Amino acid sequence: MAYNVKLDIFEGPLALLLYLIKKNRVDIYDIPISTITEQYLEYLEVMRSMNLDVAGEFLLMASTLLHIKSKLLLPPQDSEEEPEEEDPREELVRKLIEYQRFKLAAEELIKRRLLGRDVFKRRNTSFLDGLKEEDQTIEIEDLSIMELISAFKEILKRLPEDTQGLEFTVDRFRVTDRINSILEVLSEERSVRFDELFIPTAPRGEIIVTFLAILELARLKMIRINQTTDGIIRLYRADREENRDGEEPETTH
Amino acid sequence: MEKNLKPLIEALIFVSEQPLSLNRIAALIEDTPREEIRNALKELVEDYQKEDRGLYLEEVAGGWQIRTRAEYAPWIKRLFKLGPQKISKPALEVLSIVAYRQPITRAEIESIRGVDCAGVIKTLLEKNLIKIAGRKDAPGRPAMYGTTREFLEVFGLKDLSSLPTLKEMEELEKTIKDELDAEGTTPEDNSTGRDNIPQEGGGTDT
Amino acid sequence: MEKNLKPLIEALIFVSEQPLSLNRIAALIEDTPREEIRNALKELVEDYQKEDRGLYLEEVAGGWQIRTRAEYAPWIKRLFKLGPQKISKPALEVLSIVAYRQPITRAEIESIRGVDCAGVIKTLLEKNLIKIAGRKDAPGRPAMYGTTREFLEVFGLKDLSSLPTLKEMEELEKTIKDELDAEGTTPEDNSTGRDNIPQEGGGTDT
Repeated sequence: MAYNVKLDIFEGPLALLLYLIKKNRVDIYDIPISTITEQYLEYLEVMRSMNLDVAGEFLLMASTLLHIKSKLLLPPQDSEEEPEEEDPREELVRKLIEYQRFKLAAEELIKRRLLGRDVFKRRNTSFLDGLKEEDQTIEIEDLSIMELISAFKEILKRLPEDTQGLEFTVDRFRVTDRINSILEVLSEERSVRFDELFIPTAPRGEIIVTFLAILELARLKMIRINQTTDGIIRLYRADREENRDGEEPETTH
Repeated sequence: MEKNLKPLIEALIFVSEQPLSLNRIAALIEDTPREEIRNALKELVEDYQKEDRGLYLEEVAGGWQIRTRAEYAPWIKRLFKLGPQKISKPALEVLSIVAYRQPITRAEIESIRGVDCAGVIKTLLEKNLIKIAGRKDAPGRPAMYGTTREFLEVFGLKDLSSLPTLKEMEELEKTIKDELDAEGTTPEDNSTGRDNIPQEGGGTDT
Repeated sequence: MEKNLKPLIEALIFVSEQPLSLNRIAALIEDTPREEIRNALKELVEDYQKEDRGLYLEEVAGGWQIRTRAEYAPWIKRLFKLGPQKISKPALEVLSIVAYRQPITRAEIESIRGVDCAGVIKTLLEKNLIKIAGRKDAPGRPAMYGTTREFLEVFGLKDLSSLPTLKEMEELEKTIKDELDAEGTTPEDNSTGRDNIPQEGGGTDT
């Protein structure tokens, strides 16, 4: 049985593009379309190779990018007298800027003193209403799925070129199996490095299964994934509640 | 009576489950000019600002609330043995789109994010951070979403107009651009007309 | 750290649902001698004893708790009576239908409002503004709703007969009867009467 991973943690094609723009340190108002398109397609390929449920939006964006690219390649047509000829990238840039605004707004929001995370109100003992959600603290998941795929791409690159057959079906059983073995590792260790979970000599299929297992664990919120400033990605078991940042008066044991 | 205004207000805010608005306070304390209540509140805020307090008084979600200071969160979490409730990046993004653009339909949110948002919207509804704020007068009468009072409370916002303003956002953008521009390639000024994206959410507060 | 002991303790006692014992506090704040905690508590009690406070710190049931001072009880009672939660427009509508037409089934309410009321009824039940006042002698024995004593209290009504004018009530009663008759036994005489639902019903300004 083919195993299709549906990921609602995906941030969509615009997020991927912004990610690539940032990663390449290019100007959003002057996107080098060829480079970005190429990388974008590489990502899609990686996702598809894992049977990740690549949403139609991703494919649509791919064709938009290719379309813009071809338009840019065309020599400026006879309309030489029109310097204000619209840049084919303009519409895309506009969308990216708009989306980026909200991404920023979201980052600002989460920086506020949040009720239930940073500040607390009095808990009423007797009155109506009952329990409220805010009794829980709110955290943001730091790592973007893009970065995870990016890291995975690196791992794939390191593999020997032998099995380039990207068409590959993964069965649920093997993913579940791998999920269990990762959890087992995490029950002994507090955390584990992302790249250490992949054995370089393992068959490609095995490696993909491992990655799918990680994604699934993240989706089920059974693990936390963090990236340190030096780019190392680590997985933590979610239920062992260690507060994420070191500044806590933390539990002994 | 007048002499006791401040402690009375303190007691009321303390017991209230929800942020207590000036109106509400005024309704409870009869025959007291609003001005006096306002002054008492101001004094109270100052009292709570003293250095050795663990609490502070803040105006959130249209009312006044006593809260613990952020620096004591670690111990409080310990007291409650709180586990973090994660909010995903996509969820946070949708939340901020709703916050700035409300009322907004799912299709509109999706056109901004460029990706399906059904699951995320459901989560936010369950967390009571957004609500259905009406229905659009369009085929199918799609639901329009808005933020809730809980949203304001959780994010410590007085009202929707206290969301970071456009100007602040633009500055942020500039900072980021500057960072990127370390590379070179100066941006031509083709900043498209749509500058004011996160508008200060139209006063839908219900 | 030591300097922050008092505010930390204040924050902890404030958020705790139950009185917080010295042991508990000591367990939460590691590496702090009990003596210091005891001293901080003592200081805190003194702070709260200041004249212009509405709260005080007391040792009750084996722990420390912040409470409102007794002299403010009348206002606090009032605060709770007024019902801190806002009541939604639909809820208010259903409430006034129930008030005027009780006892009334959900189906009857829905036939008046022309819209599903299950959620709203649940809310009103939870808020204790309406109650199940009996069961209709009809298939399925549907619940019939009526208003509660709290309803009267919240809306400042002496009794149900203090609802907006008697004349209106009488008209309404007739309408109710007509409508109920129309629904139950008599087939088709007048399904009208959905025009004069009292609008001024219970002036909640929240």
